[in-house]
Amino acid sequence: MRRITYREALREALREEMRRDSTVFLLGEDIGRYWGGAFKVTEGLAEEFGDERVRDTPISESAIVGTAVGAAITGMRPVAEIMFGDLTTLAMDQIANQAAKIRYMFGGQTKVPLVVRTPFGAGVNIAAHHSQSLEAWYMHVPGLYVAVPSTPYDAKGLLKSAIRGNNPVIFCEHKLLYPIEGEVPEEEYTIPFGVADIKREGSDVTIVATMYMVHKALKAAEELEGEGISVEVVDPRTLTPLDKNAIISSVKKTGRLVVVSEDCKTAGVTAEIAALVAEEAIDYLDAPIKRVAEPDTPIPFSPPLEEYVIPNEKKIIKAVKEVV
Amino acid sequence: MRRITYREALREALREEMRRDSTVFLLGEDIGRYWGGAFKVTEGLAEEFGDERVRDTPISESAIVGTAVGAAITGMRPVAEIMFGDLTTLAMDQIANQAAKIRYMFGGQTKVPLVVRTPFGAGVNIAAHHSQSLEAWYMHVPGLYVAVPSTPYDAKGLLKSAIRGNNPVIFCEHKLLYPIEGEVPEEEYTIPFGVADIKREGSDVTIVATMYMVHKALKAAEELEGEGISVEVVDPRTLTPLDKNAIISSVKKTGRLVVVSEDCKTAGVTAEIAALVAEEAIDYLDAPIKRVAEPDTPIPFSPPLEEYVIPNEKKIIKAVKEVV
Amino acid sequence: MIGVVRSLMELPKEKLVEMYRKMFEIRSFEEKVFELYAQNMVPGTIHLYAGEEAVAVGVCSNLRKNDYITSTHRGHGHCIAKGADPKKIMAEILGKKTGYCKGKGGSMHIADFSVGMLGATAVVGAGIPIAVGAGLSIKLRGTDQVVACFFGEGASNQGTFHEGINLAAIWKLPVLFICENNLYAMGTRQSRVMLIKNIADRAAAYGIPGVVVDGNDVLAVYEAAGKAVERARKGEGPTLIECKTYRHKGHSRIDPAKYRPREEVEEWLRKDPIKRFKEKLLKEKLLSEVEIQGIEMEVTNEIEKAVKFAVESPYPKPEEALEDVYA
Amino acid sequence: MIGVVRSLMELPKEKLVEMYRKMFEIRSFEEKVFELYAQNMVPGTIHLYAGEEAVAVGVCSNLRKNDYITSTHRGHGHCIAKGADPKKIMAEILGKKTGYCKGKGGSMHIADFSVGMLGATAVVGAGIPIAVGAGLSIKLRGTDQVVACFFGEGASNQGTFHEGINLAAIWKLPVLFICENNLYAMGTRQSRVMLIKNIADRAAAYGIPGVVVDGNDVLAVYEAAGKAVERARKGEGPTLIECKTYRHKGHSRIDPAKYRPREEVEEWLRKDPIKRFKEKLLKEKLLSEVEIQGIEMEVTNEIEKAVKFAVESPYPKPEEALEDVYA
Ligand SMILES: Cc1ncc(C[n+]2csc(CCOP(=O)(O)OP(=O)(O)O)c2C)c(N)n1
Ligand SMILES: Cc1ncc(C[n+]2csc(CCOP(=O)(O)OP(=O)(O)O)c2C)c(N)n1
Ligand SMILES: [Mg+2]
Ligand SMILES: [Mg+2]
Repeated sequence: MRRITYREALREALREEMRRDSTVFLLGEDIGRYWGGAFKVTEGLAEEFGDERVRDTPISESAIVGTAVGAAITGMRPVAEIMFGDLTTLAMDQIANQAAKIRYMFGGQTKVPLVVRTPFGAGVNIAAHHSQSLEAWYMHVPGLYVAVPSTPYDAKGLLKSAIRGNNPVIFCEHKLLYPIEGEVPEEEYTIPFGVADIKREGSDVTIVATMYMVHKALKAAEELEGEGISVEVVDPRTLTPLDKNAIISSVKKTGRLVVVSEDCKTAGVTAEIAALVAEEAIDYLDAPIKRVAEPDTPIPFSPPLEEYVIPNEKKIIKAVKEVV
Repeated sequence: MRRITYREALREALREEMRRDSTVFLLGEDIGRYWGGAFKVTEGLAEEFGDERVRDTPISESAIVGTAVGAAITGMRPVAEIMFGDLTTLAMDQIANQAAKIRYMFGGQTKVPLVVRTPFGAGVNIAAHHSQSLEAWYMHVPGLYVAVPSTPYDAKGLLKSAIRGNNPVIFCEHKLLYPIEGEVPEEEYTIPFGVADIKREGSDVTIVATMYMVHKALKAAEELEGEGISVEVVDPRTLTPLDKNAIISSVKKTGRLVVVSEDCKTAGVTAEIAALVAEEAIDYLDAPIKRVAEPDTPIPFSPPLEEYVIPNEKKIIKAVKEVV
Repeated sequence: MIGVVRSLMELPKEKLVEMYRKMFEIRSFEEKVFELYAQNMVPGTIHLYAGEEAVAVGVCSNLRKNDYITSTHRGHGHCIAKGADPKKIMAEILGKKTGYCKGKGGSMHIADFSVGMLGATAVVGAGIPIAVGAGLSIKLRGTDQVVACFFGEGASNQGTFHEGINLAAIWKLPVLFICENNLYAMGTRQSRVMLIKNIADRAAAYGIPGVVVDGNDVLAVYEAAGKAVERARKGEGPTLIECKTYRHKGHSRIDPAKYRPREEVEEWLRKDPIKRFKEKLLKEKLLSEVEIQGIEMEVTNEIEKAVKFAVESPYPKPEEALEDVYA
Repeated sequence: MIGVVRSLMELPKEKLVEMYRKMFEIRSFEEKVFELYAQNMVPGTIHLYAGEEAVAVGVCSNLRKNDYITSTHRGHGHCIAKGADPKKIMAEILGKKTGYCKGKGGSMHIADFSVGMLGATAVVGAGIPIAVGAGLSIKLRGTDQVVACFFGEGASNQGTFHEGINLAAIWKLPVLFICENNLYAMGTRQSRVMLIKNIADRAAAYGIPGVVVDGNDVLAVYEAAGKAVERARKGEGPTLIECKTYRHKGHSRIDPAKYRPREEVEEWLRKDPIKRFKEKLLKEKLLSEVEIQGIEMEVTNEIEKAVKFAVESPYPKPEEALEDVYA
């Protein structure tokens, strides 16, 4: 099958949905013809769809999301880009209090079909204000959906579903994934929200991992296979809705759970998944649940420091060995 | 011992610290002589300390916290009030990216001794924008401390420690706690961060609860005692730092854990505490962990709806009975 | 203040009747809410619009049904002026299932999408970018609708005011930014939180027109808004209109408003927009005392019916709390 | 633009030397950073200050050691101008333990509290309220310090600009808001994101003075900032100073800056602030060619030393990542 990058997959999803539906439009800082997006995801789209539908904005994150909300409740399907996930903090009221709650507060009178695309993640030495992974915050906001694609295939299929859906979506991308290649069919497809993907089957231990960590988990699994440990890697693909069944079924099979996520450990993604299993499937566990996540520090700049805090294969392998 | 309200206890802490240390000052919307704070916590303080040290601000949450940050790193000890916890979203960058990270990013060159006081919680029918409990977000931010006092005694002692400490603190209050009375000594005392309080001893099941839920847990415990179930209620008092030992010791004793918090269930406070135990003390558990929290909805306005979503004694009792 | 107010004569009588009716309707509605509140029938809090009726009515009298408005915590007047049904507003305020939001929103979160009322946000200033988004949507869809965005002078110190208006300006969006300057934000007098006297002067920072208008004169508001609507429909962009007005009551239900000097309150009560409009209508013989009494009686009846409807309506079932989170 | 620039003669020679030295130091520093970057020795990204030296130096030449500044992602020049040690700046940029932030901050987060440099934030506009807080601290502590807050024209569209300046205005805080208008925010030309030409005009929205100055003329900046500092020290409140300038390079390390017309770049290169200052100094015979060469050689040596220091310094130990989270 054809191989394209995660970045290209995202761009294809945007392009196809913009061609299909004239209410879809993009807005964000430097996403247009002069720059093409800080990570070049939207490159070429202004040229095809014009500056009206690929709108460069001032540096006004709160107004970007607020504007998307207003457009969404009056018939449009905006896709906003926030240049770095860390900057979603500036739009937190519009995301968590407006976009997420408007439908509910107004008794279902309207829907809010908007997507906020934003890159999270560390690994390129750009320090504490450009490297965070904040998806757990958004899991904690009812009314939002949260997508966390790990492959080009998932990225394209999920972004198309996000745009077509009628709920606000925080669409989490990862800086290190943009150049990664993977198989993506030429034909049209979408991926429903709330359906996990078993990225690797195994029988001794379940690893639930998201985004870039899926790739590290797969590498760890390969190494562990050499040592006779069979690892199943479950990628939820969306954190809200979360495919609880897929996680629990896997745990029932393996009896062991390691949760891997790049965000800070405390009250992060790994906490929710561990809690879920401790609540709903504890009797199937043959060992403590292990969490592999960022220790609770901001992301440091210097390469040896940054490397130290990001979860990696070694830490995953260590955690697996502690439970098998 | 003397009994005063939670509100009075907070006010006493502010007054005593302002008398003790001239670098302590307050800022926020309508906290001064014209209103005394939306919940009247700061009433009378402008009269004693003057408008310079009890500063009314414009409706500019982001600037309120940002200003506190700037003052904190240049020798002052600001205590900012954000009128409702839901509005901390507007200051999220200043809280999570600036206050929390400045010390770290700058290699320890400075400290950031500031307190953001804010009321969370539902129960007074003021709907989705004035009723949330967002403390889990702040647990997820390294560099911040998070206080969650449930009694007048704890409120006073923790607020004094927060003001004297050298780290940024999100000081969570609860609207329904303000009028609650409790014993508070006349003499000076402080309560260290990171030390849980066993609000009730018991042997059959551990309930970890915070803020207003501590009171509901205690009532539930009383009822359960009548049915022969002995409940231990652990109040962490601060979520960061979290007294893990106290929680784990209690679980080791009882073998059963119910976690109760008013915030939304998914990726909330209960998730972290459940995950902690599933990771570090699972072998002591004789039953699944139960979480009692807000279902994942915004807070509705109408009394029967609001009542339905807020955790209560009944739900706590039900959860306890499911595990014993 | 802008120049000469359009002569009453230029307006068709039905328009004048409609404007008077709406203003009186808002006032009567708010008085009932106050009464119900005193009887402990209103959960939560309320922010009454009494005293500011000329603003909502003056603005909305220029709007078509498919035009949009966004609103605030002080939103009952906006709803009524835009044509929402008082029955369903009242029911919402009492938390009833028959309310606009099925009881989920309450006083601070009323919306009626069927008349273009895009809803009230209780986060001060948060409605501004949302209105801008509705304006962008209009532009992208190529209709000639407009949006009126209401907010207080207190809100004009929020970052969203700055970011939102700037966006509307550069994109020439059909938005009217209506600043209801009632001199106070809770207990905070304007002069303590900004050095400038007129919020309209902030328009210059975005390169758009800023207008100050007597917010207790419904015709002055009507005219200023009319010009802005015209400008907006022609694709010439947004206008910031500051309406100087005053709330008759405290900020919210519990507020005795002691921070306001008595003379100031009395002066503004003398400038009551409804009284002023009525006097003008009578003086210019456009409506007779009898006609006015007729309108008032009709409205009073209607509001009574709204109250009855709301009071008699059922509460939502508790488990409905779980509905409407996702579409 | 503000009026006549103070005659060179009025300034003591040491001051002129110091100003020239600092400007040249910044330029040389940035050239080295660029070189090191090309050699793959700089992790992450960099935003060079080359071309804008007159702003930082013109402003900071008015400041005392205990005055404060806040800075941005484009902060190397601010650090040097405020008196930070190039060695420790360079070491930080290379991620070394000997850097100002022990390698935790990097190019976008340098601070030197010992000279009142309160640090750079990489969130555009976020430094503005922080500077305001430092100003409030000064007022409460009763000293006569001042704060200079640097930010770009792009940042002036952030809510923090609006909220922060308004606060400083109403509280009459000793803050200089220095807008470095280099015409672009990444690839976005100013005219595409605001309708007004001068950011300084936004000062009127807060009732404070706004001044436009030639940001490539160090003496013009020096004079405008000097007046604002005087005003601030006297307790008369903040000033917004817009310095029109230009960055010589792209926005960040990877940016070829193709969005800028060639003629525009060339025109601004002709207005190079260092070249202009040097020509003036020579023309007015305040410094000789020889003296200038002397300064330049000294600086070049110093920067070489800084590079050597930085390159030879060790990286922090990995586990140091866990330190400094809490005090
Ligand atoms: C962002 C935000 N800050 C504070 C509050 C609390 N609050 C509710 S109304 C209000 C005053 C608003 O004043 P203004 O904008 O002038 O409107 P008015 O009430 O006078 O109509 C405040 C501070 C809020 N709801 N939202
Ligand atoms: C709040 C925020 N939005 C976006 C970015 C990404 N970004 C970094 S620098 C920059 C441009 C800033 O422009 P300006 O303020 O004019 O400063 P300049 O780079 O021109 O010195 C942008 C958009 C950011 N760091 N912070
Ligand atoms: Mg007001
Ligand atoms: Mg710029």
